[in-house]
Amino acid sequence: MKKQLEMVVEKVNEIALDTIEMTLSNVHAAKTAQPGQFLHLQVEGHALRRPISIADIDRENNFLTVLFKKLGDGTKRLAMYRPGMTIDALGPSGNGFSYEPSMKTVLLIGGGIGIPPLYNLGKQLKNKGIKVIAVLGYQSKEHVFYEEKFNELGETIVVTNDGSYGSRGFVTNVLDQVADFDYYFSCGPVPMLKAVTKALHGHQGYISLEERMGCGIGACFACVIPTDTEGGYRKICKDGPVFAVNEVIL
Amino acid sequence: MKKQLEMVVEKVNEIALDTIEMTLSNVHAAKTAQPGQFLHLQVEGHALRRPISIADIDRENNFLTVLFKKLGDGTKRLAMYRPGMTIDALGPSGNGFSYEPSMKTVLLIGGGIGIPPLYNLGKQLKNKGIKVIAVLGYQSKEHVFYEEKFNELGETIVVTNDGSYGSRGFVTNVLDQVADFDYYFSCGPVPMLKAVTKALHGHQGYISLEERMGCGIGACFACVIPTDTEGGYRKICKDGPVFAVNEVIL
Amino acid sequence: MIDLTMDLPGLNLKNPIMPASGCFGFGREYSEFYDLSRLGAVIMKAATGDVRYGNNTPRVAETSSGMLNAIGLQNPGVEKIIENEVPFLANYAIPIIANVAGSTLEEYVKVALAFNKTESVNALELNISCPNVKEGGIQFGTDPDMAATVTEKVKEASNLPVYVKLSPNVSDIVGMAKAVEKAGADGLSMINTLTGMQIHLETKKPLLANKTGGLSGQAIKPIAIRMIYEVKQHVTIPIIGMGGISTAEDVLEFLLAGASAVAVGTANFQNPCVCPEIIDALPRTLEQYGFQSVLDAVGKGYEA
Amino acid sequence: MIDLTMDLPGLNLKNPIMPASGCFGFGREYSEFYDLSRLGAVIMKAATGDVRYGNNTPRVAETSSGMLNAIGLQNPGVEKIIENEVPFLANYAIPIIANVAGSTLEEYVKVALAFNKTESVNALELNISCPNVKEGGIQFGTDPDMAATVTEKVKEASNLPVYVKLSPNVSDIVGMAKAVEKAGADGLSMINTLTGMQIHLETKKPLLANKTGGLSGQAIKPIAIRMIYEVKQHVTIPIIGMGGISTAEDVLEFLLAGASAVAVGTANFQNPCVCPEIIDALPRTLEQYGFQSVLDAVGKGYEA
Ligand SMILES: Cc1cc2nc3c(=O)[nH]c(=O)nc-3n(C[C@H](O)[C@H](O)[C@H](O)COP(=O)(O)OP(=O)(O)OC[C@H]3O[C@@H](n4cnc5c(N)ncnc54)[C@H](O)[C@@H]3O)c2cc1C
Ligand SMILES: Cc1cc2nc3c(=O)[nH]c(=O)nc-3n(C[C@H](O)[C@H](O)[C@H](O)COP(=O)(O)OP(=O)(O)OC[C@H]3O[C@@H](n4cnc5c(N)ncnc54)[C@H](O)[C@@H]3O)c2cc1C
Ligand SMILES: Cc1cc2nc3c(=O)[nH]c(=O)nc-3n(C[C@H](O)[C@H](O)[C@H](O)COP(=O)(O)O)c2cc1C
Ligand SMILES: Cc1cc2nc3c(=O)[nH]c(=O)nc-3n(C[C@H](O)[C@H](O)[C@H](O)COP(=O)(O)O)c2cc1C
Ligand code: FES
Ligand code: FES
Repeated sequence: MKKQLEMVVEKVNEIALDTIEMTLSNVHAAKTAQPGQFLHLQVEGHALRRPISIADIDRENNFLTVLFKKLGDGTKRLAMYRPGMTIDALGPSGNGFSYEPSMKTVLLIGGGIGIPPLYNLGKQLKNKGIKVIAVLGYQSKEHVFYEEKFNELGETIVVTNDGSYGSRGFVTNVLDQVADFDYYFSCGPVPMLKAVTKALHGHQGYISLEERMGCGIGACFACVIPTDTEGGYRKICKDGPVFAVNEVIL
Repeated sequence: MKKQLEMVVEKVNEIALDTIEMTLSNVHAAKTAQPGQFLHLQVEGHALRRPISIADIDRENNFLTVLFKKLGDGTKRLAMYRPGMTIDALGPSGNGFSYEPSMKTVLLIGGGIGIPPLYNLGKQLKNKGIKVIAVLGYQSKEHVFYEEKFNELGETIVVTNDGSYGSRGFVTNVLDQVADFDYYFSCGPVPMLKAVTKALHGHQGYISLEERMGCGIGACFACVIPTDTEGGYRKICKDGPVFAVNEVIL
Repeated sequence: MIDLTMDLPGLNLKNPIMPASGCFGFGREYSEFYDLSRLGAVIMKAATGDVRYGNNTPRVAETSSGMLNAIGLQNPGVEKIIENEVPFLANYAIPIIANVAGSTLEEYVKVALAFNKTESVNALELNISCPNVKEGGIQFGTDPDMAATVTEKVKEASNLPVYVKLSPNVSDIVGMAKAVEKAGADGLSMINTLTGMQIHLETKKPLLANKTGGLSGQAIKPIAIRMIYEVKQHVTIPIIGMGGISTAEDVLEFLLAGASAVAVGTANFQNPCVCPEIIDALPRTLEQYGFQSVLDAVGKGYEA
Repeated sequence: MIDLTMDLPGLNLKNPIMPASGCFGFGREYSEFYDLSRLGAVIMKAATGDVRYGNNTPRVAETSSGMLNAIGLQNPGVEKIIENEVPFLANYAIPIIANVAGSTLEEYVKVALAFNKTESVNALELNISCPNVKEGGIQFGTDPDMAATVTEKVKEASNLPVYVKLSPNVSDIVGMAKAVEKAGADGLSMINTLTGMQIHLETKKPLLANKTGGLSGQAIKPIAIRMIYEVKQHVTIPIIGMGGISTAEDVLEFLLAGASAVAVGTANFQNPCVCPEIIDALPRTLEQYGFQSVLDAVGKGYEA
């Protein structure tokens, strides 16, 4: 039977502007988590849980790392949790990224707080001997995080919207600078995903989606995304958050 | 101008069953507090503040002590506050006990969590050279607190409802054992206050009242008590919580 | 031994706790958290005549002590529900209540008729109160005459007991309750959500794609208690109470107000095991306040 | 410079923030916390024809993100208010709004007439929605015809602009708003409290002596926003918005929904300085979301 998990906060760091890296420990979660899955975190005093992607998995120490942006009341509150405190979580939830050993070169395209789930994926791809290229987009210089970590995985291009670091513009501006790849994996705001899937039309890829959630387990139909124009749909919390590009309509 | 006070939690102890003694520090509050006044404490996550009487005042260290019973969600939560945390308080609020140097012997009659405000009063009376007698009623043995402290002030009779400690019964059962006194001060549940004022009819005295409060400062009319049958009233939060026995109708 | 059982039209409940319609899907997801046969009963997500996709997203928003939803009755249609979902729930030894929705009288009747086909459904909950669906601009749930008509027609069509689910968005809840009782309702279910809205400051637009949504959760509990308390004094049919329940104490408050059983909605999202946890806590809570059985407590808020 | 001013019938507001009726008494207590002349305006506690003691205690209860109150219109009567309270508030350079209540048409008119005597009151807020007062069992606030009648009579009697305060306990808030607009209301004030109840498990009785009470606070904000948004599209008179406001962001949400000014009620009890704190924060909040003035933001929730 599934259970709510009691996760212990191990570390909390502000690694970029309003961007928190939090390490949580829990045996079950660390043993079973897959890249692209998320945790559904209960923040005290809030009626709804917050879905946050798993950014890194340390199976030896039973640690999971999440990165989140201080946005509204819930994430601001979450940022105030201190080591030793516990967080009630559901998960690891949803379907993560699937990859095959046959893949040769994979392109990771992340925007802002959509970047974290790509990190653990990149690590696993590299471990399997798959070549990794990353294009990471941030608002501005002070929002940049994990650049070195991605550099360790492979060639990494950074863009900022205001040009204060790396190239200026959007991730799609630099896609033509990227070498050949056979698959892409992308996560970020919907407008970015729309632009990316359009720009990379014809390529096979996977995208990770966000939507406001109720239950986070597939029961309430809050987080659906259409698969066709005839009423077909998927639930992001259960069937996703990762989908093949041609599986859903953005 | 009045302000909300930021009070720092100094000590928290469970001194009897479900009974918490909490020491708070704040210069303004400690300098101005009078026995019988209360603090209106904001407990995180609650729409309304909790009125809690001031049980002891330490003007040297700028400490105030409050005693409260873990009853509902608010007081349970308050009991979890730890030293170093701050509490937002209004107060010291209301009118406390008034006494005159001309008083010779004073009887304190407290019931349960109504006992705390009488403690500091007793101390001040004793300092003024007024003789203090105390009758304290508790539910049962494990609810007894501050007995030694009252013993230091003067003769103290303890009763418990179930007879597990001291005499069995109610405070009114032992009033005939008490020596002569010229004033009495009483605080406790309304049924007790009714019984006390009836039993001591003819004596002069002051009682401290409780009522559910909204604003706690006299603006919302939540906490009124009639003074006559013609629509006259007092506000417990502002005109009280202490009243002369013949001032209000219980 | 505290007696948790409750006998209601069509429903022999071993305890008075059931998940509320729309907050539990068709039970599959929660069956991964606990054995559904622990529940008093289960209320399925709304069924309509045909498949519906529902509203655009975002469909939910968070509020203080509550949430707004505008799912828009997404469901596979009554036939698919009977074919694919009811058999799954029938594996558990608990009564099944089907939530019946529609945009027209005919659709309500069609759905009700369809459920006659299956042996596994024990009662209907007639959802006349979904705030996001109207006919001719008037909601079935706010006009006593329309509510009575749809109740009558569904009663005629169905061979099952019918619990009419009332909307709180009305001036006169007692009038609504009396109208549907007179029209033949076997029970009431109350309350559905209150219509609300949140405006998103970033976009300066209503946050929900549907603009308005239904407010549920602890925020609305005082309204639910008041309405049940008022209605209970004017009807003789039993009430399934809901609105902000998340603890056994909440359940007792609803029983005292006049509910004979309760449903738990939004709280499932915070804690997927909330229903069995309430069931475990309920005997001790009843005992603590001096009750030997659920039946003992029903409506006691009037008498003391 | 962000422009916080707002011109409404009878009210030249230097900022759109005022304390809500009944949550601020007649200002004396809060004047010990800050200079009341910082406020946009002040709305006094309800005035009735004669002195009223109000309901028995307990009169308030806490709920999730809110509270219930059943004060029962306790007040010294309109004459004493004019004699003792208005002069105190007149010391501050802010518009004064008098909240007018009654149990009968005649009483409303009497109170309204009385306020003609003083120069210091700038507008009336007609409280037809106090949930604890009815005539002949029907609340003025839930029947559009009665609401129109009392509005008309008070308009006839008074030489002041009249803002009618609507009750949210209705099926059709737009109908109510249109009825009072047609009857001559100069503005609307919305929303009053939702009728609720809490049952005290210890005593097994409703906690409030009056049994039911009015629900206020953050819990009701989504309902207030929805009603203002709906009404704004159907009336041309301005709306003073209220219900659960405690931050400058909340104020902006009400402006976007269609309110031209706002009142802050329950939040005063948590934080006696909440009004000046909101006034201080408002310019930055408006700027952050791209507005140069309060007027800029009013009703913008429709257009984006
Ligand atoms: C599958 C998934 C994975 C995510 N992973 C991450 C991550 O790794 N790091 C990160 O910073 N953010 C992530 N998000 C977004 C994150 O959930 C929101 O930023 C967060 O919920 C906002 O909460 P808040 O209290 O700050 O905002 P508020 O605006 O106060 O939240 C109010 C409500 O809206 C919901 N909400 C607001 N924005 C979003 C959003 N963008 N997506 C979903 N719900 C939202 C909240 O959960 C809450 O229910 C993810 C979202 C999804 C769906
Ligand atoms: C002037 C005054 C002085 C007090 N001094 C003390 C004291 O020194 N120690 C102590 O333990 N208690 C004292 N009380 C009672 C104390 O305020 C309540 O026990 C407390 O508010 C209960 O809060 P809760 O969260 O535990 O209960 P809940 O039942 O969860 O509270 C719900 C609401 O009811 C109110 N409430 C519940 N019981 C009471 C009550 N008896 N009186 C007033 N409001 C109530 C709460 O403040 C809150 O608004 C005093 C009350 C007053 C009016
Ligand atoms: C996401 C969601 C979906 C709902 N869907 C339905 C529905 O399909 N049919 C129905 O009758 N009520 C529906 N409701 C209302 C609930 O069944 C319940 O009446 C209401 O939420 C109050 O209970 P709660 O506060 O415990 O959630 C829904 C509520 C929520 C939150
Ligand atoms: C204790 C209390 C007393 C109130 N008294 C009145 C009143 O006398 N007249 C009136 O029109 N509204 C009265 N109200 C309603 C408020 O003015 C306001 O409309 C309502 O509380 C919603 O705002 P809030 O959520 O900010 O409190 C009262 C509210 C409270 C909480
Ligand atoms: S959040 Fe409930 S179905 Fe996805
Ligand atoms: S609590 Fe508001 S007047 Fe006393």
